[in-house]
Formats: sequence, structure tokens, C-alpha cells
Amino acid sequence: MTVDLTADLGHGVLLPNPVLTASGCAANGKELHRLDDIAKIGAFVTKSVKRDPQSGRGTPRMAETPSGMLNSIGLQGPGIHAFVEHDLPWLRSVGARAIVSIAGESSAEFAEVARALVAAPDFDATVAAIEVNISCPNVANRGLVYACDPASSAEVLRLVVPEVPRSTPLFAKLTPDVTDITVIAEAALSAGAQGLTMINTLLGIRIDTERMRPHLFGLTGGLSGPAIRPVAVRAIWQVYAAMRAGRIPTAPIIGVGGVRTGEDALELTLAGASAVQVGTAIFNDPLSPWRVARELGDLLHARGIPRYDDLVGVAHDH
Amino acid sequence: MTVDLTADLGHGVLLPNPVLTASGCAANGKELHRLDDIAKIGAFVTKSVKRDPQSGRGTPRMAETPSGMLNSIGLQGPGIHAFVEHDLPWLRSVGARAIVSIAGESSAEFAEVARALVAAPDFDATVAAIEVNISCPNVANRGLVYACDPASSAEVLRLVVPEVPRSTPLFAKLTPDVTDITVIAEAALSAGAQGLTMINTLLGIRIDTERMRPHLFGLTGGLSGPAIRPVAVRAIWQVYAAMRAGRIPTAPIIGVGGVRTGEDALELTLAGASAVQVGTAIFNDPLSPWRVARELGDLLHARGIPRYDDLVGVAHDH
Amino acid sequence: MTTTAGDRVHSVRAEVIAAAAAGDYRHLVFLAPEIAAAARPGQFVALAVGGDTSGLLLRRSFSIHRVDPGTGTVEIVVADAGPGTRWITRLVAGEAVEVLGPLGVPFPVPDEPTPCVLLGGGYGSAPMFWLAKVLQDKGCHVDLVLGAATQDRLFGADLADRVPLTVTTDDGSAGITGRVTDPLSDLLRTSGATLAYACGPMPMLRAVTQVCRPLGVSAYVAVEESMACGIGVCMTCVLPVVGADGVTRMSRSCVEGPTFDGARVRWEAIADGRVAVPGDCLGSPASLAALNHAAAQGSSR
Amino acid sequence: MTTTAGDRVHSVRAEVIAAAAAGDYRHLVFLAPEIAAAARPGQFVALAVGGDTSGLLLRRSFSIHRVDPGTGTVEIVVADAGPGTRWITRLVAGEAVEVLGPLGVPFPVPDEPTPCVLLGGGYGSAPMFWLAKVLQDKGCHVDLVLGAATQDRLFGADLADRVPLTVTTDDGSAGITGRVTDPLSDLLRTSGATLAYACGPMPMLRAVTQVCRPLGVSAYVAVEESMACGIGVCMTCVLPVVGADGVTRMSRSCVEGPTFDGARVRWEAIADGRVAVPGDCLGSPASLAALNHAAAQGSSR
Ligand SMILES: Cc1cc2nc3c(=O)[nH]c(=O)nc-3n(C[C@H](O)[C@H](O)[C@H](O)COP(=O)(O)OP(=O)(O)OC[C@H]3O[C@@H](n4cnc5c(N)ncnc54)[C@H](O)[C@@H]3O)c2cc1C
Ligand SMILES: Cc1cc2nc3c(=O)[nH]c(=O)nc-3n(C[C@H](O)[C@H](O)[C@H](O)COP(=O)(O)OP(=O)(O)OC[C@H]3O[C@@H](n4cnc5c(N)ncnc54)[C@H](O)[C@@H]3O)c2cc1C
Ligand SMILES: Cc1cc2nc3c(=O)[nH]c(=O)nc-3n(C[C@H](O)[C@H](O)[C@H](O)COP(=O)(O)O)c2cc1C
Ligand SMILES: Cc1cc2nc3c(=O)[nH]c(=O)nc-3n(C[C@H](O)[C@H](O)[C@H](O)COP(=O)(O)O)c2cc1C
Ligand code: FES
Ligand code: FES
Repeated sequence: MTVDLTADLGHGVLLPNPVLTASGCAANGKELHRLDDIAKIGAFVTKSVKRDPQSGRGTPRMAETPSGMLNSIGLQGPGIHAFVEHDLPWLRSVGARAIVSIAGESSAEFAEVARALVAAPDFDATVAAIEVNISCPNVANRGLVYACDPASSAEVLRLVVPEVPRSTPLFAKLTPDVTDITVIAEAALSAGAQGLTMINTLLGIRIDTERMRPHLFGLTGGLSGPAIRPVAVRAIWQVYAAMRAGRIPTAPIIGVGGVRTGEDALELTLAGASAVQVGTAIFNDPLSPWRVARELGDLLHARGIPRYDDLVGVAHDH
Repeated sequence: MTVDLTADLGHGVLLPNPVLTASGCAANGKELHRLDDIAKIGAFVTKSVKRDPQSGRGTPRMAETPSGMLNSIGLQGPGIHAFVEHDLPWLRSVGARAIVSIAGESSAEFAEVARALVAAPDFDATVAAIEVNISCPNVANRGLVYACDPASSAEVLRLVVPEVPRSTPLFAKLTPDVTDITVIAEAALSAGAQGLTMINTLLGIRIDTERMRPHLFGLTGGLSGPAIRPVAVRAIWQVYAAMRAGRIPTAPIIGVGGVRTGEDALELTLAGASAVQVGTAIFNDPLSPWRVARELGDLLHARGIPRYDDLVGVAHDH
Repeated sequence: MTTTAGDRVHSVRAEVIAAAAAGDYRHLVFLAPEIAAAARPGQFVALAVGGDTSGLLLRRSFSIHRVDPGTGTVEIVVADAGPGTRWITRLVAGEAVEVLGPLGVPFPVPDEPTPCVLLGGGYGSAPMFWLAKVLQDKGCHVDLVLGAATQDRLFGADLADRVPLTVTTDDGSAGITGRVTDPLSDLLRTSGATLAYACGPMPMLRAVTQVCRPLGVSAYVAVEESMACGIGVCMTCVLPVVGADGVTRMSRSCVEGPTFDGARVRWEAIADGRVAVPGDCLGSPASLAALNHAAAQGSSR
Repeated sequence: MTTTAGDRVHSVRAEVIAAAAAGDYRHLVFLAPEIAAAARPGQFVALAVGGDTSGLLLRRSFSIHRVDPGTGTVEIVVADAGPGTRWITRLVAGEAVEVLGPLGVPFPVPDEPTPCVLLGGGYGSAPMFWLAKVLQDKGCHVDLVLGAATQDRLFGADLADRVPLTVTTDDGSAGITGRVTDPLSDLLRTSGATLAYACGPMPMLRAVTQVCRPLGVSAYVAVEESMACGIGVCMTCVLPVVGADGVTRMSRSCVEGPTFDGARVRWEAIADGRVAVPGDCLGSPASLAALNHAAAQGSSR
């Protein structure tokens, strides 16, 4: 039996396998390509890019935590113009499918970044989808994360949607740090997002008990890794269930949070994810995006399941 | 140098050391007393008790997760009348200081439980404080957890406060599953809570990938253990910072979430906790409540710090 | 018949004295004199897994295979069932492991000589040889039935030197082809046993109870429920058991069990890896609703 | 002087061939032929810690002490600094460990024979003997200075058989009492060295740079920043470095370092376990504010 791992992200976007990198955990491709061919990854999700170059925060930028880590990078990156000039052509040159993650300090900046990206010569050939990282701070709204507020979330999407051809689906990336994630999901989808990515990191703090001060230079950090997988599965479950119940518009979900093995990827899929990203696990095993896809295929094969896509959300039926 | 580990919970409640058990992780004392003397624990926090006996949920009631676990017990317990008749006298007989955790499906039930508790003959001698577990579902409000909503949180406190003498402080126990925990903290404190316990578990789901269905009988569970410690530290930090800034009333915080060692206890203290509970770590090491207190004392001794209470919130100054 | 529910629980760092393969299992001997001195057949120990850097917090439970109070050794038999047990099966002599015990209520042993049948399924055989010895020392006649899926998953057939032994395997690779319960009725009849003891998978324990009950034979079973703490504080390991007062309660198998009178277990609530709360269980949602309904009726009168 | 930033990184499961104490450190030899074949002095490897059940996700980085492409062995020297390194120091021959490498940019080696001074602080000595050999093979004169807090934390004094050696300890338990940088100026003058190489704690690297700079000596330093990935994808290991274009960037020490030209490192931003972003750094909040201000001015004209 051959297993068909095709992942369907909607709007005609089919990926050869459902295992993607997570934004910010694989840079923009060159570094991971030193380990294996990134064109073989379902899709390569790039580090969230803003308009201008970003230095990011001071260090320490990370703290290891039990089965996870905190990070406080501050979206260090080249800015969209350098990205379009250097990174996108390189991704194209190796034949990678890219999902480009965009960010901004204002909804207008998101739109500006999207516009510059869509205008890039390599856009059509390389960019399968755009991930709108609304889990970042909205400077206009006291630094509150967009995705903590339905109105701010919707506003970003409303400004980005007109900039992007409909054949390139927009995935809004949500934070789990909210009282009801289905409210934010609805706001983003109603404003034109064609899919959701869940979850971004959880807000956390680590205290340096020797120096008796916050360990991270930026005080708070984002908690990621296997430690948070139960929260990711819950968020995906809740939003998928709301879609099934007709309470919010139906759209594909990309699952992310603590995936380390093929079985973990299957778990998120059964909860409702149409594809799955691998983030922090890359730091433990840089070959994990490839390995997880292989393990997932092997699992399906061993259980006699011919098509990955048939498994999406199946745990809701049992 | 002798280290003074006294923990100050306000309203004259001083504990000989700041390490407590976490509600639901140590039952009502008898079982742990088979390992060591529970009278030596800073205070023994009992399993949340409702009015009537509770069977709890079906099983599986737990799933192990990376550096943590999910539980879905459903507040199994004897009900407040049996508690007052059997458990409280036993706690008194061994000389334990108890903090009794109460719960209810309606705010009226909380008040009823508090009333029955305060009326108990052993109340004055044994109960140092009451923990109001508002991180449980409010049946009247679509099963939404009280502590997810400021108004519901306040209502519970408003009904419980008149039932309890002011010399027995009320600690409202908050869930981290909210967009802004300082809003809930303010609601509980303004309604008369004299302290806060943070955090209860995070909502999570685990899928059984073999059977392709939710693993827990009750679908969702609460995530606990070292995995969530960075979230607990963050919640304590945010609320303590809001108190320092005068944005919400000042009151003692009892920290809980992922504490396993003396250093972990110190971390929560430096973030703002006046005492610390040990929960899931008990399942790994049933002697941990005693061990953590010892390790904390040793740490302070090694660093030449004479008084535990001087360390509360100190990381905010650096 | 007494229990040890109130006795001291020891938490010790124990040295592994010996570790060897036994068919598909690993047979482990470690030094834990306090536990060896206090334990009785049917009790279990809980081992921490993964060492200092472990991401697995919860302990793993194992029936005590046997103890030697003289040498202070405790023995267990471990199947590689997942990451925790895999870590344990890799322990070698000289290493140390955190052990908690003795835990749970032992098998009740009759005060008078009584003919008994003992049944072990898979690694569930582990405690049966020690139990057999204790029963024989009391003058009981003991018949032993060991069963497993395959010969490799049969534990201890070589240890039953002083006990009449029947072996079954599902695939016929050893002994009689069939279930461990198949020879039970005949054995009960021929031996005149009025007591049965069983340890193994839930369906087997249920079947043993079902065979014994109509014959008036008491069946004591050691159940295996998923446990987080092993010491009675977490409430994860429950199953519905009928008390002496006739009331069903969700009982903790770690402190009220793992040995139960099979006739008191509400087997019909246990299926497909799940245990439901029977409607008539103390404090069940159904019974509370009825209670509230009655209260409402009362107050409206 | 070339770099290997674009070369292949190998992820291998390596067998530990030997493990032995070396003062306060542990000296580990493992078999990783792909890494041994490709590595050069100044590069490092990253080891996964804790085994299958580990709750520690991140790899730990170690300078390569030396390699033998013939036998395929790679060697590191490990200080027990926390749970991850403790796990590594307990590895014994025969066990396996996940190793990633070779990582980072090696020390640049001059094409012409050039007198050099090499400085190692604590376990920072580890790569210096191999570097010394590579330099000597190029015909360079090499002086070596090893320093540590105490004799037990001095690594490799016995390995410097073919290199003139100066030893310092803070407490005087071996060699000269003082810092590893104390003898540096004299050595540079007497040897006429125009190149220095250093590996050790940040304050030492800064001091080496400060001694070398006024003397016109190039100082290459191997920094040690906290790393989550080791391969350039996470952006945690940055420090401010001035580029060839004169612009300061937050540079990843795992792929753009760990070896840097000391003169290009913005040491003043590094203090007390923290690294601040200099105001003139590319994309710093300050520079972006200035940019926006200029843009606003421009548009208002
Ligand atoms: C009273 C008792 C006695 C037991 N005696 C033995 C014995 O003698 N020999 C033996 O090999 N095994 C025995 N078991 C089963 C053994 O505890 C499990 O196989 C083991 O916990 C599985 O852990 P794992 O990490 O390998 O598997 P995983 O499936 O990864 O475990 C995940 C989690 O589920 C729990 N779990 C999974 N399966 C079981 C199970 N069957 N029972 C209880 N908890 C489970 C684990 O404790 C852990 O918390 C006994 C269990 C109990 C409760
Ligand atoms: C390029 C490089 C080369 C190194 N070479 C050596 C060497 O040859 N010998 C040696 O003994 N040590 C070396 N170190 C330091 C070594 O990596 C740390 O001591 C180790 O990571 C600490 O891990 P831990 O679990 O023991 O301590 P913990 O403090 O518990 O580690 C917690 C987290 O912080 C990180 N961390 C803590 N301290 C350091 C540090 N000093 N540098 C980097 N990350 C740190 C860890 O990787 C981990 O993610 C090197 C570090 C780097 C970056
Ligand atoms: C170091 C690091 C950097 C990250 N940067 C980004 C980012 O730039 N944009 C983004 O949307 N998410 C970012 N994330 C979040 C991840 O994409 C992912 O949502 C989260 O880490 C949970 O998945 P994981 O547990 O597999 O890592 C980052 C995570 C880490 C650990
Ligand atoms: C099995 C289990 C049962 C719990 N029961 C209760 C409870 O009855 N009432 C309550 O307020 N919290 C309960 N909790 C939450 C804990 O008290 C604590 O807030 C949480 O587990 C985080 O702390 P920890 O990481 O130290 O366990 C329970 C937690 C666990 C794991
Ligand atoms: S396992 Fe915790 S109560 Fe039984
Ligand atoms: S350690 Fe990840 S970029 Fe350097």
C-alpha cells in the first residue's frame, strides 16, 4: 500500500506532505538546507518578516524550561525588501514551497509587507500561502497582541486581504493566551482569513534565581515545545468543533505546538489540523521536519490508512 | 545563621514555612501522612469540596504529557458534611494547619459550603485560610469557568465573604486561561478576596492516536506540572506588578504551578508569591512538600539570606 | 483478613542487584529492605522513571513478584509497554532507582486451610508464586493456572515447582491452546476450591469473576488501572466498586485495591479502555440530579 | 582565511569510545567520522542530553578539543555546569549520544608563517592544542597561555609538549598567580606575535582584545553565548558585531561565530550576563525611530 500524504490547504493549494516548519524555528531555509533538502519539506514557513530590518532584543533571548523553552527574539530579521531580494530567490532556486509569515507593528504595516511580497518576481513561483502572524504586539493598542482582541485581529486581515490574490490563501496565526480562542478565530475568518494557524507560543516568564531578576532581557518570552502540546491540541479541537457545529466559518487549520514525532503530528491532525508545523523540536533534532513526515507515513502505512487527508478531525467522530 | 522561613498570608496568618500542598494533589491528608508528618508542612491545602458527595468523572482521568500531566477528576469527594465530620477532625488530631479549598456549581453553593465549614467544631483550631476554587465550571453560565469572567468571579466572592470571619483570609484561586489575569484578580479582590492563589491548571486535550478518540473520558483536562511553571511565574509576575503599580488592590499571592524543587519555589517567590504550593510533583515524589521546604531553607542559608519573607517579589526591583 | 492501608509507605533509592531477561519481560531485583520487610502478595511498588533529566513525571506501578526480608530484596517483572517501562528494562545491576512501596491492599489470605485456584495472565503471573507459597504455608491446597498470548509472554512456568500447574497460550505455543480461564471451572470442581485469585488484564479478571460467581467461589482480583500517584492522593485510578453497605463508589485501586473481591466490581461499567460512572454510584451526576429533584419536590410540598 | 558556513552539517548517533576525568572536567572521545573528517579548530559540536525520556530539549555546545580523521574520533572536554552537562559527564564508553557538527566558523589560520599567542581559560583551553598544531604545521611560532581559577580547572597543561607554555591560576595553585591575560603583553612583545587566539569566558576575551588592539595585534576570540539550536535558525545566540561595511548587526555566534575578530565585537554592550542592542545597531529600536523620524521629516518637506 502506498500512503497518500497530500495535505490540502484549500484554494487549490496541495502540499506533497503535511509536515511544515514553524515560523521562526527554521530561519529562511539556507541553514537547514545544510542538513537536508528543504524542497522535500511539505512547505517551508519563513521567519515572520516586518517592513524594516529588525535587530531583535538583547540577550538572554531564551531559557530552557521543562520539555520546552521560552524565547524572546523580538522578530530579528532583514525586513521585507531584503527578504524579497535575497531569501525568496534563494528559496525558489532550491525548489522550496514557501509559506511566508508576515508581521507588523500596525495593521497598515502588515498590508505594506503583504504588498511588497506579492509584488516580488518570485512570488507566484515560490509562495504557496501567507501566514499572518497576528500573535505579535500592536503598538497602537498599548502593545497588546493583535490576536488577543477580535477587533484588532479583524482589522489586520481586512487590510491584508485586498493586497493578496485569492489563490494564495491567508492563514491567521493565533495565540492561545485568550479566554476563548473561537472568538478570535471567527473574527479572523470573517475578516477574510482563508485558514488559521494554531498555536503561537504561550506567554511565560523565567526568573534567574541566582541574580534574582528576570532571566530574559525582554522580561517575557514565548513558551514552546512538547510541554505545550496539550494546549495546542485543545485549541485546534475547540476551533474545529466550532466549525463543525456551524458556529464559525469552516476553513483549514494548520496545527503547531510541541510536535516532535509522527505520532504527535497525527494527534494534531485527528483534532482537526490539515497540516502540521514542527518548531522547537528542530532545535533538538534539526532533521525533525523530514523525520516527522517519514514517521507519519510509516504510522499510516502500519495502520492501513491510505490517505492522510481522511484523518483530519476524525477524533471528533468517535 | 538560622533562616526564618515564616510565611505571612496576611490577617495575622503566619505559617512556619511557605511550602504548602496544592489542592487535589494531596487528598485530605491521611494518605500523605503515611510518608511523613503533615503537621510539618507549611499548610495542608485540601481537595476542593462541594456540597454533596461527588463521584467524579469516568476514566481515563489522566494522561501523562511531557514534563506534566492532564487530569480530569471532576472534583470527586465526600461533600462538605462528610468532610467536616471526618476529615477536619482528623486534620486537627494530627495538628495540621489546613487551608480548605471549596467549590460549587453555583455561587450560592460556594456560600453554602463556606457556611457549613465555618460552623464546624474544628474550624477555628484547624483552618488557617479558605481557598475559593473559582477555576471550576459555573453551571448557570453554560459551564464557563467562574474565573474566566470577572463578574462571575466577583459574585462568588461577594456571597462567600459574609459567611467567613475576617480572621480567616479568603484566597481566590485563578485560572491562567484568560486574556488578562489582572482583570480577574481585580474583580476577586474588589469583591472581598483577601488573597489570590495562582495558577490552576491550563485547559488541554490529549488524543489517543491508536483509538483515534479523545484520551480522557471527560474530553478536556487540566495541564499541570513543571511544563507550566513559566506560565505560573508570568501570572504571578503580572498580578504582583499590577499591585505594585497600584492598578489593583494589594494582597498576598500564593504561587502554584510546576514547583518541584526549592529553587522553583524561590522562583515563584521572587516573582511575587508569599507562599508556594506543590502539586503534581507529589506524584513524582510524595515527599516533595517536605523536601522543597528543606531545599528552600538550604538555598537561603547558602546565600546568607536570613528571612524568606524579604524575598517576596524581589525580582521586580532588579 | 486484614489490610495495610494505614501502614507506612517507604520512599527509597534502591540499588538494582540483578536484571535479566525472562521471555519478553525483564526480571529486576533491587535492594529495598524496608519494603521487603513489610510487603505482602498482591501489593505493588511504584518506580520513578527517566532519571534526573526525565520529562516523564509519573511513577510506573509493578506488582511485587516476591520479596526476601532476609536479604532485603524486592523483585518485579516488567514488560516493555512504552517509554517508562522501556527505561526500566534498560536498568542494569549497580544502577539506582527511586521506589515507593509497599502500596495497596494485599490479597486477603484465609485464616483456615482452604483449597484455592490462582490465575496469572501475562506478567500478571508475577505475584502468584509468592501468593501460592504464603497460602501453602497456611495449609491451603493451591492449583495454579498461567496463561499468555504466546510462550514468550508467559512468565514463571519454571518457578511453579511446588504447585500443580496448568498452562494456556492463545496461540498454543505452550500448554493448552486457549484462555487462562478455560480450565478454571474444571479445576474448581476437581479441587473443590472456594477461593480464586487472579492477576492479569481486565477482561480476564472479569471472566474469572463470571466463572466463579455462579459456583459460589470467591474471586479476588488484582486490577490494573492507570495511576498517577499510587498512594491515594490523585483520584485517577478509580473504578466502581460496591461497598459493604451496598453502595457503589468510585474506589481508588491504589489504596482500596489493587486487590478487590471480583463480585463487588461493577464490570459492566468497564469497557473498551474506559470506565463509566454507574448511574447509581454515590455522587454520580444522575444520583445528584435525583437528589436535587427530590429536594425540590420536598420543598414544594 | 575561509569559512565553512555553507558546508554540510552532520547529525549522527555517536558511540562513546572513552570517557575519563581530567581535573574538574570530563574528557570524552566519541566516534563520528563525518565530523572528524570535516572539522577545524574553533568549531564546535552540539550534543542532545538526557536520552529518550529527556525533559531537556536543547542541545549543549562544546568546542571540539581535537579530531582524528584517521580513526574518526572527536574529542570534547566538559565541565559539570548544570543538568545537561552533568548527564554528559556520566556517559561511559559504549553508550551513544546524538552529536551535531561540525558547527560554526573555525579560527582563521594565516596563509603565511606568523608568530601567534594562544590563550585558553578554563575548559576554553580545549581547542588550543589542536589549533597550535595546525598553526605550527603552517610554520607559525606559537606561544600558549593557559589559565584557570584553580589547578583543577586548568585543562591540558600536560598536553602542551611541543609548545612554549605559560600557566596562570587565580589562586596560585599552579603557575603564575593571576589572570590568563597578565603575561600577554610581554609575550606579544617578546615573540613579536601579530596574531592572538583566545577561548574562554567573555571578560577574558574582552581583556585579550583590549591588550592586543593598541599593539596592532589581531585577536580572534571564540565566544560562548547561550544557544538553543547551534545551527543558525533560532536567533538566540546573538551579539553585536561590526561588519566589513562598518554596520553593527546582532550576529549569530553559532554560524557567524563562535570565532570573531575581537576588534569587531561591541564589548561595551556585553555586561553582567546580558547583551544589550547598541543604539546604532542595524534595525535597533533607536535606529528605526530615527529612520521613521527622518521619513516623517522628508514627507513633511
Ligand atoms: C497495580 C499495577 C500493577 C502492575 N504490575 C505490572 C507488572 O507487574 N509488570 C508490568 O510490566 N506492568 C505492570 N503494570 C503496568 C505498568 O504500570 C504499565 O505498563 C506502565 O505504567 C506503562 O508505562 P510506560 O511508560 O511504559 O507506557 P505509557 O503507555 O507511555 O504510559 C503512559 C502513562 O500511562 C500509565 N499507564 C499506561 N499503561 C498503564 C497500565 N497498564 N497500568 C497502569 N498505568 C498505565 C503510565 O503509568 C504512564 O503514566 C501494573 C500496573 C498497575 C496499576
Ligand atoms: C560555542 C560553545 C562552546 C562551548 N564549549 C564548551 C566546552 O568545551 N566545554 C564545556 O564544558 N562547556 C562548553 N560550553 C558551555 C556549555 O555549552 C554549557 O556549559 C552547557 O550548555 C550548560 O548546560 P547545562 O545543562 O549543564 O546547564 P544549564 O545552565 O542548566 O543550561 C540551561 C540552558 O542554558 C544553556 N547554557 C547555559 N550555560 C551556557 C553556556 N555557558 N554557554 C552556552 N549555553 C549555555 C544550555 O545550553 C541550556 O540550554 C560551550 C558553549 C558554547 C556556546
Ligand atoms: C525561537 C522561536 C522563534 C519564533 N519566532 C516566531 C516568528 O517569528 N513568528 C511566528 O509566527 N512564530 C514564531 N515562533 C512560534 C512558533 O512558530 C510556534 O508557533 C511555537 O513555537 C509552537 O510550536 P513548537 O512547540 O513546535 O515550537 C517562534 C518560536 C520559537 C521557539
Ligand atoms: C490530579 C489533580 C487534581 C487537582 N484537583 C484540584 C482541585 O480539586 N482544586 C483545585 O483548586 N485545584 C486542583 N488541581 C490543581 C492544582 O491544585 C494546581 O493548581 C495545579 O496542578 C498546578 O500546580 P502543579 O503544577 O504543582 O500541579 C488539581 C491538579 C491535579 C494534577
Ligand atoms: S493513583 Fe492516585 S489515587 Fe490512585
Ligand atoms: S543558536 Fe540558534 S541561531 Fe545560534
